[in-house]
Amino acid sequence: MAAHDHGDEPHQHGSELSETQLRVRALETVLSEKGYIDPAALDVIVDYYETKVGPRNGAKVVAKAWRDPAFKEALLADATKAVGTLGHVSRVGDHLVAVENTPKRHNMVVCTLCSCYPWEILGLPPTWYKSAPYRSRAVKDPRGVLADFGVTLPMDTEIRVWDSTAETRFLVLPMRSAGTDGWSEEKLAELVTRDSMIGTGLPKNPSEIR
Amino acid sequence: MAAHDHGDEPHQHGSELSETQLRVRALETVLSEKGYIDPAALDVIVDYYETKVGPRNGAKVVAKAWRDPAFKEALLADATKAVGTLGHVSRVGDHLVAVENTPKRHNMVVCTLCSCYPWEILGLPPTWYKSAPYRSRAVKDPRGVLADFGVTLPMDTEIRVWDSTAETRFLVLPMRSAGTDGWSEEKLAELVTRDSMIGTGLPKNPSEIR
Amino acid sequence: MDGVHDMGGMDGFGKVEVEKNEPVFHASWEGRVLAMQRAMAYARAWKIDHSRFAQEQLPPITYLSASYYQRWVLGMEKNIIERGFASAEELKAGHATTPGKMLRRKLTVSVLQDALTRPSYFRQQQAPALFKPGDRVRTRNIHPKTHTRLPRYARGKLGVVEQCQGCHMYPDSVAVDQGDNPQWLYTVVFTANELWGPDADLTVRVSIEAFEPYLELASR
Amino acid sequence: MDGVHDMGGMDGFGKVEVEKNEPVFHASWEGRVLAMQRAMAYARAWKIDHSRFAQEQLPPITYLSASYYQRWVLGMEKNIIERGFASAEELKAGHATTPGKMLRRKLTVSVLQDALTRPSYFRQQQAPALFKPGDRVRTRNIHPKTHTRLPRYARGKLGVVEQCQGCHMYPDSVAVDQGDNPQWLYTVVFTANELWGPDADLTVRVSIEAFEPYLELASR
Repeated sequence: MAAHDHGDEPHQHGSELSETQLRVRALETVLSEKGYIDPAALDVIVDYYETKVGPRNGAKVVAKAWRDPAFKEALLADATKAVGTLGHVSRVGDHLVAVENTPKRHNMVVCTLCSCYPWEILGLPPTWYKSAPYRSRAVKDPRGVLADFGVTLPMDTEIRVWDSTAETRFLVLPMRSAGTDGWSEEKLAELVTRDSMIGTGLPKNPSEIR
Repeated sequence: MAAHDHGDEPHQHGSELSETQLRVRALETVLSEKGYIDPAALDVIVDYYETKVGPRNGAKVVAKAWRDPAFKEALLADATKAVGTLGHVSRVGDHLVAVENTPKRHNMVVCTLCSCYPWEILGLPPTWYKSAPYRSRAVKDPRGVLADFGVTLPMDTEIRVWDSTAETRFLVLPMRSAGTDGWSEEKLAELVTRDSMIGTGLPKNPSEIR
Repeated sequence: MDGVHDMGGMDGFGKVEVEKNEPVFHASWEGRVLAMQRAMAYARAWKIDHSRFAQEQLPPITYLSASYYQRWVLGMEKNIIERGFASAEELKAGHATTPGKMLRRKLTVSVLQDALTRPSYFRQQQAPALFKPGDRVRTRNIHPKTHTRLPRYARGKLGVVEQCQGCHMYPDSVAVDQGDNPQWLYTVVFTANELWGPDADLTVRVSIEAFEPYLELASR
Repeated sequence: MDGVHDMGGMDGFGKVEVEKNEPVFHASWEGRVLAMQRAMAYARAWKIDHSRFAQEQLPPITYLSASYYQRWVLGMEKNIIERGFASAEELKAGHATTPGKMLRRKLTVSVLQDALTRPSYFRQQQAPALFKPGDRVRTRNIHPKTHTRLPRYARGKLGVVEQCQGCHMYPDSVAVDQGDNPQWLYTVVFTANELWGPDADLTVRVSIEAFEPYLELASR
């Protein structure tokens, strides 16, 4: 886990984790015995996040926006409503906002205060998104952060960082990869990486998926 | 050590300290072998800080200022120079500044960025002075810090906090305790606590030393 | 509170390290913690800003050393104990010794679809919005001892309202049990110069989502 | 740099804990570290702001977890290695494998009285002082990636010059080996309201020691 990776403290992963495991087991037992939670429902929730929701949901939305100008317009106007029209993607709650990358402007999303992230459309956030290096640097040195991801943007591209300090959640609509004229939504979706929808990456090129 | 006392991490004092001991021994050996340092001189320095310099030096200065209006005036005008006239106290370098407590104003000294402290006049700082709780709170909640020391000041007393962000060093000149008319410097000095010269305490009352 | 959680702009944490082929959970307990949190939120045991505030109050070394889900565990324990859902002794022993409190609802398999959709944070407006897109605003220099969502790096700074995001429940009130206290929410944009000074990257702009009480109309 | 060392105003560190009858040193190695630091400073191996900057660059968890003298050890090792006084391998092995560099002077018993007096940080002025007591100034909103002595809590804030403390070596330059670059130093006073907002204690004022480049004349 990234928070442990600074390497400056003598953490003992083994014993710490098993202590945490025991605490979590105790929590679940007590909350169940109190009647607050249903372990069977927990199983389904875990399965949902492990297998049902993830960046593929967002990729489908992006691919559709790339092919369908009316959908793209609707998405940028009200992402919650637009995504709600796609039955095959999950229903999303209010406050989803899609922000469009253009040749002039690149968007990047962070949550400096905790780790807010558009779970419903991208699944659970990766560890780096929740880490102190990302949370601290994204708002101050976004080009440096992009360099950590191997991404270099033109020096005159405006970079817009969105700090998710409230319940609004941001989905970056990356620029469509070149050389994809006529591609199907399914094929386009394969180009759309998770990081490209956070703004720390770019979509793949056609050559990268062949 | 205070930095360890937050109690939230499984520090193993024993092994950590011995690791540090080994590192320090290695440092001293290497620096000696390189010819940079003289271990005999180190012995004297350690002895100096352990036995020769300490709050007693400052207490003598304060006691003299309490009895001698001309010295007090000189001290507040240029503390380095004034202290330099006292042969029995150590010579002090430039940049010592004395600040006077009055019924209207109480002074408190901190160094938020590291732990700057008037070594030459008060000796080495106590652990609490170097701790995160003191460094973080003194500039924001000085009355709360004073409460931690059991000190309550009138609500209309102005509190002036001096953040030692450069090489100026501050000595608080506390208010003379009541009931000490005619006392000798030696006896007055017994009333002057270290904390009263930092501003986190008040001098003792005569009853406290009898 | 001005805690170490408020780390936007802090230096010294090093490079962003990306884990290749990262699993959704690194240990099964992480999934259980997340699911319990969802279940307790559904049961309205506490709100999202109570969870955040509980984590913000962890000792700074703990906050920085713990993993994301370890912080969740510690925050959840705090809310469970402080809100009377179980005692510290029960959590320590790993068994309930008294019956649970009544909750308004319970997350069961049959209501899952509903429960997994994120709730809305829109609330009925109490007054018209004070600001409109294009307004120049200054964020207030506030330092509440309790939960706030105005980060330190963006306090006392001049920005421009880009968009109104509707009227939302107000985290600063919710976290201290003073109700939803609905407030207008705005996207406010700052230049990097305004935030980080003259040496900042001129091509960078940063926005925060700012509740109306965080803002005042700028004089110039 | 905006590191965790810059902790003025941070919440969450708890109460100030006072150790009764605290010894000068808690272990003999602490005294040795302090004495070595004095000796290396006397030898002009590095300056005080190099020591500070080295500690500021420790990983935040280390900075917060280590004791005061543990930080000194780590900072000293860093300066010794980076300035070529010994190699990491030598420090690890605990023995020198190559001769030392020439130093301008060496702290021996015979020069101790002189060495124990604190050196002066006054430097020859390069220009007249820009500000005088009573001037209203605003601290600049600077965020250098390197060492600075302008704390975050006092940036972009309106204060009053109380006193000029003379012309001093400038830590921001010294720490990055750009020479003493002498600058005027002022005691600048702020109200607690200016620093901490409308709810602050009206009876509190805070001063910092501010070098001239940290300040600009306030417009009002």
